[in-house]
Amino acid sequence: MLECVPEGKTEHTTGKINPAKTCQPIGAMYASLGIHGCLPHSHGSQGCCAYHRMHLTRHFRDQVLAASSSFTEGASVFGGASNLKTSIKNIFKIYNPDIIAVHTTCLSETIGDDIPNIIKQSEIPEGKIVIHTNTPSYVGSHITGFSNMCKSMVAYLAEAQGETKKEQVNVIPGFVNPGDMREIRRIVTALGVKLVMFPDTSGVLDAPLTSKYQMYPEGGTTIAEIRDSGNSEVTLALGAFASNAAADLLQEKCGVTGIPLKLPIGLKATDDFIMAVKDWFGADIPKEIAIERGQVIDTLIDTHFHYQGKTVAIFGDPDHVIAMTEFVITMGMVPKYVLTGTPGKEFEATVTKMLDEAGITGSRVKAEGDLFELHEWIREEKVDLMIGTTYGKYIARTEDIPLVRFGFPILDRAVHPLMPVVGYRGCLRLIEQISNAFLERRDRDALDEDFELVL
Amino acid sequence: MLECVPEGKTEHTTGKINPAKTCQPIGAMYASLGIHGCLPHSHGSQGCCAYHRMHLTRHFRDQVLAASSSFTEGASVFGGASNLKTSIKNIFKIYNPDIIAVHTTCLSETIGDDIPNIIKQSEIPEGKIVIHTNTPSYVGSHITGFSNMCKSMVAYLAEAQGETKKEQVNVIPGFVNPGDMREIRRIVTALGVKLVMFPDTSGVLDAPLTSKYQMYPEGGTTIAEIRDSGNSEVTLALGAFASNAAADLLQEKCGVTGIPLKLPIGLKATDDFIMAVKDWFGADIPKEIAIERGQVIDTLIDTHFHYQGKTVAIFGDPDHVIAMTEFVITMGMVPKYVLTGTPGKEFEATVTKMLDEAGITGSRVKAEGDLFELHEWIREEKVDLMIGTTYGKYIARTEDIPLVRFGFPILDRAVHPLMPVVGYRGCLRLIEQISNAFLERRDRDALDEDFELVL
Amino acid sequence: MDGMDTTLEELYTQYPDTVKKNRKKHIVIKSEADVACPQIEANTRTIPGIISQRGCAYAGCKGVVVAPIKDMITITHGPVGCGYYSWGTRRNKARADSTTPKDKIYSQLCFTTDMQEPDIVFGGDKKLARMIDEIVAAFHPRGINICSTCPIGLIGDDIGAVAKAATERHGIQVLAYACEGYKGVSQSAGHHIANNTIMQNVIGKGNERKPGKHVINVLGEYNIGGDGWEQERILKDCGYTVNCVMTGDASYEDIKNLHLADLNLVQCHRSINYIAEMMETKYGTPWLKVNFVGVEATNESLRQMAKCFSDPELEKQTEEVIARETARIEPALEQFRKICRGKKAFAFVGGSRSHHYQHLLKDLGMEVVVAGYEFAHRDDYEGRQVIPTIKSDADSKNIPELHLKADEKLYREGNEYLNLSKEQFEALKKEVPLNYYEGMYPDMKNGDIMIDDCNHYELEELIKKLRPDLIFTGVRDKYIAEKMGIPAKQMHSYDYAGPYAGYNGAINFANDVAHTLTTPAWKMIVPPWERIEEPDTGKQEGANDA
Amino acid sequence: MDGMDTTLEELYTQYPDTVKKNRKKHIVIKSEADVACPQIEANTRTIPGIISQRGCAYAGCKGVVVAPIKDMITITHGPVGCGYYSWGTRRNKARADSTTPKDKIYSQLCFTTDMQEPDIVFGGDKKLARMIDEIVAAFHPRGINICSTCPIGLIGDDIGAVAKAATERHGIQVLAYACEGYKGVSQSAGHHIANNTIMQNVIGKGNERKPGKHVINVLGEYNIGGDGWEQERILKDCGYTVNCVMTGDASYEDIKNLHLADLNLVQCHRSINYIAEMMETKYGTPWLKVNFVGVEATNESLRQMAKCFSDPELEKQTEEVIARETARIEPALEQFRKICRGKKAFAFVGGSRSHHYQHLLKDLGMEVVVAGYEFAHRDDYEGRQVIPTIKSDADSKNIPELHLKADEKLYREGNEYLNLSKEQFEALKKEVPLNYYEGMYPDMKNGDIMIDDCNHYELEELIKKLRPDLIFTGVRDKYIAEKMGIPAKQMHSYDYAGPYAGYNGAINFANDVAHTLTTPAWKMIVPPWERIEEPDTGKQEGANDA
Repeated sequence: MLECVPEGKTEHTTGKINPAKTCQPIGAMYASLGIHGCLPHSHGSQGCCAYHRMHLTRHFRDQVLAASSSFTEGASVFGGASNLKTSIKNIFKIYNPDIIAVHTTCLSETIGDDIPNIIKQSEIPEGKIVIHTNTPSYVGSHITGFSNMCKSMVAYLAEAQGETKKEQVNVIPGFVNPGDMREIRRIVTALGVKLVMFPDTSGVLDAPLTSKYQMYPEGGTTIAEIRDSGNSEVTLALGAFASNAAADLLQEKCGVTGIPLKLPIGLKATDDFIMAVKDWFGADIPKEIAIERGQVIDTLIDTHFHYQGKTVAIFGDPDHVIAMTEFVITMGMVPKYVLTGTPGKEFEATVTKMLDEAGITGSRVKAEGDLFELHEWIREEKVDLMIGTTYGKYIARTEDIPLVRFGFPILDRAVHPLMPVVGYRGCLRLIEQISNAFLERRDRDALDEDFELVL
Repeated sequence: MLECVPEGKTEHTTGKINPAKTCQPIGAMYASLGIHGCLPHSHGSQGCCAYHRMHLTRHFRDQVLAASSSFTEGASVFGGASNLKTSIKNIFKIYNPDIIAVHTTCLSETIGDDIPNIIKQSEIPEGKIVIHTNTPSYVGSHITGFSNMCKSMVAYLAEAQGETKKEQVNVIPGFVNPGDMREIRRIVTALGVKLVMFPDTSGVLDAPLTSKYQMYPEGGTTIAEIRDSGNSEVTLALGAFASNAAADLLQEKCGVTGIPLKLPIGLKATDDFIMAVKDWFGADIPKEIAIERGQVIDTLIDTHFHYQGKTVAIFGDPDHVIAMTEFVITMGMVPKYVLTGTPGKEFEATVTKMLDEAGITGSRVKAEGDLFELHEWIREEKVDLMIGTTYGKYIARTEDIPLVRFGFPILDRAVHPLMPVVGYRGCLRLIEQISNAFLERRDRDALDEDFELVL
Repeated sequence: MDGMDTTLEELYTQYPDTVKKNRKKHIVIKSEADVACPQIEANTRTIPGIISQRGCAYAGCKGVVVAPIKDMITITHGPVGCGYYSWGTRRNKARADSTTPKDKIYSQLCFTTDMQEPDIVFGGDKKLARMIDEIVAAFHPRGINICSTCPIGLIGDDIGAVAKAATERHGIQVLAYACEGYKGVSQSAGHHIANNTIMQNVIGKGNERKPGKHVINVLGEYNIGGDGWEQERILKDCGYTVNCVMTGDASYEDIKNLHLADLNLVQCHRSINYIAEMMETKYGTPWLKVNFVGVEATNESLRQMAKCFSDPELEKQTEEVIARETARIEPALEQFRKICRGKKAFAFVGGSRSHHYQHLLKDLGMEVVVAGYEFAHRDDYEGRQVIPTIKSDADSKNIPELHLKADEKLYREGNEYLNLSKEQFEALKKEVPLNYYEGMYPDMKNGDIMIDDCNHYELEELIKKLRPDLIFTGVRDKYIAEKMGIPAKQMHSYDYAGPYAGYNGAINFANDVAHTLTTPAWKMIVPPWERIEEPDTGKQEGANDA
Repeated sequence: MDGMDTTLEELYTQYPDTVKKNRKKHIVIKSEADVACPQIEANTRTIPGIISQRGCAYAGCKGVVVAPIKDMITITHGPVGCGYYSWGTRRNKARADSTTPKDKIYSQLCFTTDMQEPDIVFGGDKKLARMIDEIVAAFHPRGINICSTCPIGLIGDDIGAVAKAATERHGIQVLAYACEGYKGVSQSAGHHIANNTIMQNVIGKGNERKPGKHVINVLGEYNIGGDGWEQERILKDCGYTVNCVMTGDASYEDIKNLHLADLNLVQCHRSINYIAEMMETKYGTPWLKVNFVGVEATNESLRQMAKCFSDPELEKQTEEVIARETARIEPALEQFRKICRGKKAFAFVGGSRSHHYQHLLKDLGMEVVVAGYEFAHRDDYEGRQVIPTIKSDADSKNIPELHLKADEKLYREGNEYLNLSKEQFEALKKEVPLNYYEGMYPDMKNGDIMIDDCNHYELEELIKKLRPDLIFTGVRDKYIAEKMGIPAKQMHSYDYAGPYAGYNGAINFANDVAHTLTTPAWKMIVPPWERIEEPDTGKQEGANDA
């Protein structure tokens, strides 16, 4: 496999070979799906929308509906205003969403369509809403697009009704799976605090199959909830890359205190998340949560010899990779290569700081990297485990390294979007996956005389 | 591996080679651990207790405390009354449990010690309790021992206070993991029905690691709860082999209606379990549960092509195997070999009926079988997957068949006792494990040109 | 028939008038009363805001036609997304062979210039050129393709010039495909662009004819799930030398020699008919529309091919293969038929496959009641005879038509390719539809619906109204259908199985369809508590948040 | 010292008087003031009801000594449990070699007569005999062991007779071990029974001495985690021929030739000293207690061995090995020492290992402050000089002592085995403790505790009072210690790693111990909400059931 990949260090300064990111619009589309009754709309050529829907569908194995402005050459030359106006009109008439969330594409951004103005000129039925965000594909990554759409939700919808705040917490969960969002809701609810989480794709992209078809499934954050986010006391922004921008705007626009946190993946990050809720609201920690935490500690100690001291390559989206790096350090493993495709110096600073604090030297950390480069690093010095997206499977096979699938996208395994990796329960899942990856490998590679019953 | 295993059909009519069961006392010990504040006591030679503690510890990776009568040759000749009396006295003095649950061994059973009488003659501090059950190792299996101890809990403890029953349900969960018991509690609680579950090893064998050591952790069914089980309207006996006997006695002794059910593993069995609660108590099905069910349906449909039509060998404890066989049929797979080590014609009848109803022919079903025989079957005609305990790993490696670990014991992987396989959430875990077993294999075996990104 | 009319009328009522007017033209009910196929509108713009399945020119050019060429590196010039989405997702299998060693296969890699904002502002030509230099230094590919994405056309990057300079600099062919996503109205534009570039730059560059009596090409076969390999197996068994399966598992080397075959077979009419036609013009190579999906269809295609060569030995060997293979698979097929027979399906897939699969389904006793394409032209539905009557519009005009002439050196008459006399050739043309495709319509049954660019609303309504047993579609529609309770199979990816073509493919397909139809979960959708009485779910709302 | 006395007195207060009286005798505090080791009670009954770590005679016989013999099938005669629990759980690694092909290794199988109620009532002899017949027919093993479990003795099955008849019937040795679980007071009885049976029936049956100048046996090494292989590697490097490692990776064939070695090394004193002693009596073979756990200990053992043979070449080679290996591992060890140094441990493991590991821990700068055995005798603590003073009691009496005599043909004097003159031999005995073991006590430090048959209560109290940094123990205690916040390593199974013996073992061990000590989770036990203020958890009770 991958025999074509050249041996040794190559000159690779330009473009990406095997990218570890994709473009903004898909992130905006995913975020939009987390609003109840929303139809995402891609303002550009219909190929973008087709690709994004396909890709999201493959990861979630669930319906992903979105419309497109269906640019042709004419629109590309003369601007897409008419296409968008027609779209808005047709969408409300035919598909009747509560809200349309428009995002742009590299095409419409290059043209320079003035979306707010076009929306203003559009026919929008009474009670219906159109919001938009700018998602030029040539800036940032899909995570930036997610972030931008979250920010636009605040810009268009959040309202502060007076000075006094409600005893409720906003959570911006980041680009995580619907199963993760369900779990975040469970945790905050268990802490007895009222939650406004947006976006929330649970119930949308992990919807049950029942006898009834719903074009807009029951899940998603309602518009009323997003509006109400302006009245919350505090916003927890989970993952700097995906969530800080919206939290900052909410602070600026509505005076809601924003607290930046890591994605609550791993023991420390979950501790921080729960403590943020506790500290702000004086919430008591329910026994259930305390037990779950104690089970994680117990399991980490019971299983440490399955993985401690092993080296890992972690790659994927920045907020995921940062949290996973922290957890892997908590597990006593060595994050040898830490890479994201998304640009951002903060990524390198954050990860490097973690490594320094853990006294780990000799690791490579890179933002805006690609998997070709990761492969070169691994060839130079192998690791014991890879943690990342499905795209790592080619390297994993070529170099015979176990791969724990984590993050977005996972295209070659099922069920994962329903299985949370956040919170203490998520820790258990990750420990199980990582332990088993090593144990499977041990069983596979054992000589007959070393093949053992008890491990 | 296993080159010593003879080719072809061998004469094997006597004894067991690679047994698929163990002896009664360990089951009784496990059940006893599900009573809060209980110290199990093994009335026999100390080796039994040592083995049982070791074996349970390896599966659960958590402390398993139990005492022994520490027979010597003298006791074996003259009877163990004095050993047991001394034990009871010492245990209460030194270890201060609320209750001692005595089970016998092949040694004390062969001697014929009259346990109830010995207990009567023992010094039992005020407010403390000693119960017992007979667990001759030469009858049944560890499942029988579990069943016997559950029955003894009823015999010793359950009380009906008058004719009127409380609106509460007893659940005898069977020989399942603490994580399963937690999940059963969650489900019944979600249905709004008060639950008395005994035994309940959650909080005992999946106890958190906190700063404080507790010899008797917070989990387990309290004596008061078991007493109160006599006042419940109905008992759900999950798994005929492990739970029916206790439910029957509860019906006989206290007039509590007993409903025999399968272990709620798999879609149908979970449906049945939930419907039993709903039908009896008129409980409403909460949305949460309905969503979980719909997610299982959705996942079964989304993933069917990963496993449908594949042949499976299922082995392990009878209640587990029966439920798993049903689920595997629900998944469109073919249970080719279905085997338990525990004796019981009902096993064969139950499984055969399932297969007949599904129109599946050519399968082999056996109670009181062993893994040597299972291996012979597999050699005769291979299967695509094995589902069962860690002991299957030798066959799995020798015949190059993926093994999904399921049931008791799992000695070579961690975390599993915390991860429920019961209920709808358990279905998702099982579907994920089974899908992934096939997908891992597909990735492993694929030619380079067939190694794919999306599956 | 009337019923179907009413159904459609009901469907249209939801539409705004302009949409209704437009969409009505894209939907045709088959009527045996009609002499010819009624005109269907196709290859025209999708109405903005309509949830279509259509992709773009880039997807048709890079994703469909260009990417499968295994020994060329394809660089997507543009922002990261387009290259990323078209990486590893089309199941075009490729393997090493005598002309292409393992280290010259790039199928599992993705190359993109990953344009950033400054590139959009100041132009990306230099970045592209530099990336080519680095790639050549590192990989030493035999050739490079450059596929542009939307912004490239707007910002004026001259990828042709970059390609030309690189070709000179590195001594390997670097080809430029100006397949910006906004071109045309669907993937179709991209097919055409790819066909043009390959025709102009690659085909005819070689001069090594493969040995064999009857040398053929299979055009428009992308080897998804190994379909091409199964076809090669059968064709070789019959006695053919397969010169090139294009572009599935094809190498740049093979394509250079494409003109050295005796006959072009066309599988996917939409995506490759340009090359077939242009080769006929330039080289005189005759082409035959074949269909290897379905047992009877495969048999029929093989028999037509054998006739082309007027070679009794070939005909005999063909009949032997047909007899042997048919006998081999028939017992298994019959088992699957028990499950499949009488089932009704919708089919929305590919560039001929909604038509092709009707044959395979017929083999299984199933019927397609609604069928359509995302990106077809009228001729794919109605037959090529309508081509002269198709009016070009603003969208199609911007895809260049190559007006080729017969090659002075290489042109030969069709009969010469087939080793026939002129008379024999004329006779053959009466028996075998050489250089012709009749479209999907003739194979549909009375009352069936043919629908172009079916959108989400129409799909949802048609499912609700017609309740098919099975839907063949893409991954985007699959889960929608399933949420409606209808089994669905992805027919772009075969749900990751395959091959589905040829004899082995028929068995694989039948097995997979049978599994999908019989998945026990379909019968368990309604929860037991709803089987008894309709629950008042509203009552429960919010009761169980924890 | 006084502190420790007080600690123990506090510990005893919880005990009933009889228990206190008993247990005090099992616990000794090392005092450098004492000239000799104070007498410790050992190998006496565990008090009923006390949560001991002890196993039974069957475990000691079948589990420890017999099961590792790789080319014999061992049938557990009794109900299913005992065979089942001792299946695959001891990590006695075994591999094919020149004398034992793969198809003669039965280590991964479990054979049990699985006695049922009628067998208990009517006797199990026939079932056992039939199972032997079936096994011989199917497996053709070189020999069979029968190990009986508790009920067998009571119901009067004569396994000796069954074995004898089967031996005659099948022409292979079938050996009977009457190791009912209730015999003796711990595993120790089983070791003795196994030693007796093997000594009487197997050793001496062979007559093929392996080639080599210095041929040795390693007795009481069970190759857990591959320890035996590491020892063999080192011994071979030094110039020895390893005749048999017994019973780790040993074959029946090797054991038959056990008497043909020049020197017996004894690793696990408790489980195998009987054979060492009996071989000395019967054959005259000298034995040397060695310890290959720990770098210094290994070096010391190798040097003592070399002295035994008075062979300068051997001594030179030994020093070379020591120098080379020590230099190789020292840098890594030094890294681990930084983590380990100064840490205090408890050690409860095995039949010499609580002693052996003190050496390895010393290499790492660690100290064992509490140590003990489950099943030791006084001599394991105090040294073999106390053996004559040990009173036999009801429990020990029922284990037969074999009173062997010198074998008329095979007996040779010790000096002859070592190729020494009598004078040299006498001189050697002054330098090297041949045929002697000094026990654990001399290696302990002032104030350390030596504790026999430590039980749960004592462990819990000692942990609370002494807060060690690490506990070496079995799987049953491991999780108890960890729940108390103390890292624990299973030293029966090495937490499934290894080898831990020899030089490579020292590195493995140091690495694993360092990992266990530094697992980050230890520092995160207290949840953040408790770090700030002690929460009133009671308030929350029952609040979150869902």
